[in-house]
Amino acid sequence: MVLIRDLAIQGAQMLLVLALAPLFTGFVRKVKARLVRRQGPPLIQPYLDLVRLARKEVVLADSASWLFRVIPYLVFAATWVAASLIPTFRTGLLFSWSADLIAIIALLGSGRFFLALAGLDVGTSFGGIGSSREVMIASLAEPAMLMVVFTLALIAGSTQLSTVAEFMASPQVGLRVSLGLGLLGLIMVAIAENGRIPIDNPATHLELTMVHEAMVLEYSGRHLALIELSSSLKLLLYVSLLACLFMPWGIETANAAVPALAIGIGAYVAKLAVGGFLLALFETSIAKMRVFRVPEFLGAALMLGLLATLLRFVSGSF
Amino acid sequence: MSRIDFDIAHLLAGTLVLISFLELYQDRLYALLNVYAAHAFVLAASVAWQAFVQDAPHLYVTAVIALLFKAIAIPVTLHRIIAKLGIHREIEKVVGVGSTMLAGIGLVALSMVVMLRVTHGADPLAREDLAFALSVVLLGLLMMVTRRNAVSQVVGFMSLENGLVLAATGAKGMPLVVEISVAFSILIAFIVIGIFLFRIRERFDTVDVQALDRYRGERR
Amino acid sequence: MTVDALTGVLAIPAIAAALLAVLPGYRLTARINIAASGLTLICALSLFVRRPATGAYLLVDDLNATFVVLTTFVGFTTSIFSASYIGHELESGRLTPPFVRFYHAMYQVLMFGMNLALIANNIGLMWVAIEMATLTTVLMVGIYRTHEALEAAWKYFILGSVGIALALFGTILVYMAARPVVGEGLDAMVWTVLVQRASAFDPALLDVAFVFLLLGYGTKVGLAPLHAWLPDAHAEGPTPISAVLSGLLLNVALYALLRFKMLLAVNTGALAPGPLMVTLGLISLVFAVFMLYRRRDIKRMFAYSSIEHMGIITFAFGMGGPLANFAGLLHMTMHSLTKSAIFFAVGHVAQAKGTQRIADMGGLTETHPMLGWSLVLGVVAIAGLPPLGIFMSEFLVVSSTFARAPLLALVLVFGILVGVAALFLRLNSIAFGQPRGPVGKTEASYVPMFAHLALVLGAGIYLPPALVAWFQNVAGLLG
Amino acid sequence: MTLTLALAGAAFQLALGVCAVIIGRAAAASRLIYGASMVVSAISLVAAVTHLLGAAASESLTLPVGLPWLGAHFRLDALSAFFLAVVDLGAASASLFALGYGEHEKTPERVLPFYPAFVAGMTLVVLADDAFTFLVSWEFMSLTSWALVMAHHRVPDNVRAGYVYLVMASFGTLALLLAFGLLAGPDGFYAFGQMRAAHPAGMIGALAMILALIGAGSKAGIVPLHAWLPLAHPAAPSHVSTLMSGVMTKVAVYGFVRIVFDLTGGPAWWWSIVVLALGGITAVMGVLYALMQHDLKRLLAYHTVENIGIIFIGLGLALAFKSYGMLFAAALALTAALLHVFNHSLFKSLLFFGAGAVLTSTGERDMEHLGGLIHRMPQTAFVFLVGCAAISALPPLNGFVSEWLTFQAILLSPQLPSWGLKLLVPAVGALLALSAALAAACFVKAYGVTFLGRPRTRTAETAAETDGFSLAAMFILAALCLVAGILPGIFIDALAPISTALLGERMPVQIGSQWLSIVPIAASRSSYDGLLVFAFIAMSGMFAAFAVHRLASDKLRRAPAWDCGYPDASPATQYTATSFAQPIRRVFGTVLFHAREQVEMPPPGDGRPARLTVEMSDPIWDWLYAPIAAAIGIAADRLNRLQFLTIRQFLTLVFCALVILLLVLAVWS
Repeated sequence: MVLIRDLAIQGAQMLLVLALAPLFTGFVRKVKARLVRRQGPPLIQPYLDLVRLARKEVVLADSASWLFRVIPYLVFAATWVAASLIPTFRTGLLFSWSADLIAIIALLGSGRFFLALAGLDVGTSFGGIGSSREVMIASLAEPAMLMVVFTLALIAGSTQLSTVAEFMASPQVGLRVSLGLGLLGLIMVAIAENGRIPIDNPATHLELTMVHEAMVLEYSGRHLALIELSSSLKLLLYVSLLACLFMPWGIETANAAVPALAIGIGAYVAKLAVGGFLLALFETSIAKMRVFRVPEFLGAALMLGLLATLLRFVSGSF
Repeated sequence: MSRIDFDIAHLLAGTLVLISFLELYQDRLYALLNVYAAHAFVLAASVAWQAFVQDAPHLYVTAVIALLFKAIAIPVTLHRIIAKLGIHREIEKVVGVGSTMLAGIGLVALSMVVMLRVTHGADPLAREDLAFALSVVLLGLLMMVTRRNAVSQVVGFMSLENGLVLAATGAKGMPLVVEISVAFSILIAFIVIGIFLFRIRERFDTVDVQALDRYRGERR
Repeated sequence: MTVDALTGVLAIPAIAAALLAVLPGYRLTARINIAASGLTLICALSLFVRRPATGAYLLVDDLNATFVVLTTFVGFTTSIFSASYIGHELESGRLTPPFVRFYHAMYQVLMFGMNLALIANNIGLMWVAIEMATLTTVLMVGIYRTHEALEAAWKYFILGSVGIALALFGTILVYMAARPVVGEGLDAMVWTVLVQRASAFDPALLDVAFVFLLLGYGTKVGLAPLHAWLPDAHAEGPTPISAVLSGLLLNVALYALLRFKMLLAVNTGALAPGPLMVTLGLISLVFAVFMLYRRRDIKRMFAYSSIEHMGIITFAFGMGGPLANFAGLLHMTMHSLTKSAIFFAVGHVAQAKGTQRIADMGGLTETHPMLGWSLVLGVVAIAGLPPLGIFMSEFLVVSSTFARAPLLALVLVFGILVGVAALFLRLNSIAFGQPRGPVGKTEASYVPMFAHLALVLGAGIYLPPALVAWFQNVAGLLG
Repeated sequence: MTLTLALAGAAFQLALGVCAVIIGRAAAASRLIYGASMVVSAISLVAAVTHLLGAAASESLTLPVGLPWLGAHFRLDALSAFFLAVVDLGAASASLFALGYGEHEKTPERVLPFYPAFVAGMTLVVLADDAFTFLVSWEFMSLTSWALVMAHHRVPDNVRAGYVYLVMASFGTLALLLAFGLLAGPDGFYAFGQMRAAHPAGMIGALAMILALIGAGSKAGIVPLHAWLPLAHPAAPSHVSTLMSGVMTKVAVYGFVRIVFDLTGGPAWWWSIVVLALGGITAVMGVLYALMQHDLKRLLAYHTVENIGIIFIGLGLALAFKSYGMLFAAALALTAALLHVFNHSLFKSLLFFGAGAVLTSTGERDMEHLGGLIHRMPQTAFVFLVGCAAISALPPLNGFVSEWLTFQAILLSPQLPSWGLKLLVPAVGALLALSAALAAACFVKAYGVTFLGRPRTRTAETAAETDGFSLAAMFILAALCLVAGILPGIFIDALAPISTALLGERMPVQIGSQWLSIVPIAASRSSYDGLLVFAFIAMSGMFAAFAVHRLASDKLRRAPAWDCGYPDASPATQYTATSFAQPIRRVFGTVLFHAREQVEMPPPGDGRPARLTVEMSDPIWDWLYAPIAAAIGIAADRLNRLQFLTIRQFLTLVFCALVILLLVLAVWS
């Protein structure tokens, strides 16, 4: 009985993130447009895009291999699994103990790994640019992320996301320096990982500046749809991660009744709205930086994470 | 042994050291050879004296060898060779006579210090004799390393060997002394008239060691 | 019966020498040479089963029995090798029949000298024997009559004679020291007596004596800075002689040194000979390994490696103690076998390639696989890599030293490492890489070489207990 | 029983080597030798695994060979059994691979005799139980592998590689020799049992630890002693490179663990500082070096350096915990390190096999001349991809598990009291994370440039799939990578006896835990379930595929690549390995390798192509090895003058020696 309920909730979580992801992307676009006094596309525009892409036929480059066709599914699967492990409205998900924070990072990493391979598969110069830049960014972003995770793990005494979230929700976590540093670092990483301004501009196809888009340049049709979906899943994932770690209010614990869950979902959606708005605001108020400034940006994130961890190591009071 | 015997032996040994110094002092080959002859002669005398005081007749053989072979035969042959090979008469030195002398004195002092540490259990004659013999050996070696041309080096070696014989005969009742002196005479014969000088003469025009060194290994 | 073994060891070479001096014909003389060496070896082996009583002149104990057997064995194998080697020299016209006759005679004289030196129970006799051996080798080094050969022989001769003189002076001093205790006459030069009574000798005299003996016999051992004759003599003489020099003569000289060390070890008042030997050993080692780098002549290179190993052995005996002494003896044996095997290989290589210049050889493992790989194996052995015998001795030396005197051990290890680097630097260019030089087949006698290498390999894996017991016993004697 | 079997196996391998000397040139020789060697290794592997899983008591045996009055001691305890299994697994798979690969060998008589001997050497090292036997086997292992590196001796680079290798190997052996000399003491207690009993701690132990680190580290490839490794490993035939990279470095790790955890007494806290710092540096330097390479095999060799660094980080943590008596954490760290030993031996062998297959079918090691092989050699491409994912620590494969455990160990370390460690461990953690991320980047490059894209040369275009034996070996290893990734609990439990023996503490039993997940400390704290993640990914992937093919159109059209509408130029316009690494080179290489890029731009109207040349320098070589070589050269030149003195000058030397000694006598009293 309990198992079935847990399974149901886990499934609900998976479907929820899957359903919300395009909406959130659309929401961010809308807000951005509004902020620059444009009408902007409708909120459901991403869904429409996905459907349209799915209907189109796939145009596959001659030099593409079987790997190129498998990768979209792999990437999507990895990202989705990762996203569905993040407590959004309720902790203690059934499968949460099958992978902790480190594993989630690794899952995202494998998604990126295969995407970068896809960039190289067709054998075009743009794909190469995208992949090489992507891995360069990742090689700094991942350690930074891990350092932040270390900080949180040391504070909460666990790398288990549910435990951490519950700990964060609990009163015994006060305002801590290391937490602040961690938050900052995590935000920077999130921006980099999702290819948002100032690291990368998801809206542009200006060759010299693009990273993520260059990698997936050769994709089309349903493959492209899957990739689009997984990138918006990723964005959602990061925002909900930030939410459940640093805005844990209203998140429900494992033994919560069904009505309580409604509250949880409500709180979650509200958090997403706030996060999306802040993101849009940030993006509109800043200019994109040159690619070779990115290492400095991420280096800063890494240093923040390391500093936070060090502080934790030196004494528990930080 | 009685006092007088001791003094004479002592005197002869001392003379040997003195003559070694004289050798160091020479700068002409012929003169050097003459001095060496004297060296050998004194050695013969000293050996004979030892034979007398130790009444060890076999030592007389050594004495005779020293007299005939070293004091007469060798110098004569060397004269011949010099004349034949037309070696010029100067002795090329590495360091000047003065400093050589100083070094020699230092060596004598050293040998004294080393030898006089010997406890008085060993009889004084042996000790003094050894001290002198050691200095003669060292002086001979010094001569070998400070002289450039072969004849003088040979002479240095021979006086070194004289020192050995002096020591051997001084060692009372030492067996095989005669054999050893004979062996050494053969050795010297090897050096002087032996195959090498011979070959060398037919290959190079001088026994100057540096001429040999022109054909040192690895210089190909 | 007892006398026969010793007299055999001495008489057979003497008679053979006389015989070979008169007999003509290369084949016959070569065969006689081998036969004589073989007989000598058999006599020597009989020393294991029955030990003759020690007389006033001759003596056999664990120490020199081992050495005698080693000497006669290497002498035997070398005679086999030299048969084919000299044959080739005759064909190539580098040697003429009279010289070959002279060579064979001298070879036996050399054997006689070394055996005498080893079993002499009398320091004077030992001195005479060693000098005889030295002089014979001088003659053989000069046998090619080339400028280089003559110059090498001359250098060897002069330095050797000085060494002889110094050693004699030391011997006289020992007599002087012994006389007051033992009394005049022969007894004062007899080993067995000396060792028993040495405690009462005058220490000061013994000190001086040891200094002279160390330099005198050290010259023969080839310790730096007294080594100068060694490389050229090895490089310019016939290869069998190089093998015998490295494999045996150095050992014999060192053996003499050890005897006197035992004397000093008994006497408490005398200075400890250890430090002197350790110092000389380390100097030789470090000096030799650096000299290895710039060598262009393959035989000269291995001559320097002999200096290196003599340094290690002297170091081991200088350190003293059961482990180090055992290691020293083992290293001595292994080095003789290995180094002579290497010289066998090198001799054939030089004949096959028609040169001794390292620069003119290359890819030997391809052009002459047997020779090439045996040379590689030999160098591996001489570099002290397992599973060959020298590794065991080096293992014992280093590990036992490091616990007692870490700094010395560090110097030792440094030397060994630099040596290995140098040896393999050259080996790579000789045995590997693009083949250079002539590729023709050579008729070579592999038997001696393989025999030696097999022995070294076997010893590295398994030492027969009897031998171990002997070495341990001797190591105890050496103190 | 197991011990006897293993020893018999080693003896048999040696015998095989001897046979190979005789029949080396025969046609069927390589099939025969490799087949027999494989069978023997497989049998011994089974024995070792059963011994390990059965947690059987340690067996020991003394043969009357080796050092007299001591004999050759052999012992098989949990640690040896584990490493024996690693060795045998590597050897068996390598032999299987070589059954096919060996056919391409030009000079089999230079490979066949040494290959089984090499295997035997490694086996004996892990079984040896006294210093002498250990060192003999150790150096024998180096020697045989040296001979194998010299197999293709006509290539000058190989000869140089072999030279550097042999010198470094002797250096390492001498360091170990000193370490053992220290542990054995002046009376020469060379048996490990005696050393264990003596349990030297304090200064002796510390010195021994340092020497062991130098000795084993130089064999394992710890920076800065790694210089020989990237030269020698690629130079050997590929199946030997596999053994050297995948197995021999592990034997070196065994040596370190044996000496430091077993023979010496309780560690001092600062030992771990040394090990941790070196490990971290090694991990990052190794992967950075690898990123700069475009020779496939050399790249893999540098990754061995990186993984050795990761292993040593684990060992360092274990030391730190042990020194403060936190035995449970120590067990965790040690298990992590050992598990990584096993995993690395799996995927590194797999990758080297792949490189070997590419080498045989294209004759190329240089990635810049490859590309598009996924079309030509699909199966090799697939298994190589698995290997890349595994070594890049991507879940659900095995590489991730051991790194995850290491992270868990790092997260336990704030409880360490010492300040030095408090500051160092996070930094090391950051280095570990960095190296993991960079490794992923590096293997995107390796795989993308070699197997993806369009072929850059004719040879790459006309490559053919490799033979069945090689494929079999690779598929087996790939399967093992997956199994070890999704069922890590079994392997962790198998390692428990080791930590029990060395630390007296073990990780909790994993087999029983829910859904086969692994729980290092407590479920609330951290847990990972490879099986579930795998199933989860598979399910959602299949779901996606199902949905797409149900709902979306499955029309597909082949067309020229779009590439932003640029006309498709020659394959030369693809990204190469060098250009792919350029961003990372700019970030890390400029300082570390003095990487300089020079663009040579012809003036307008000049038809010549513009060139971009990159030059880099290896700091460690320039600052450590070159000076030493120069110093030795100078010394040699100086001393060499002594060869050319005149006789008189030599006499002067003798004379001076005499006078000096006499002076010594004079001043003695």
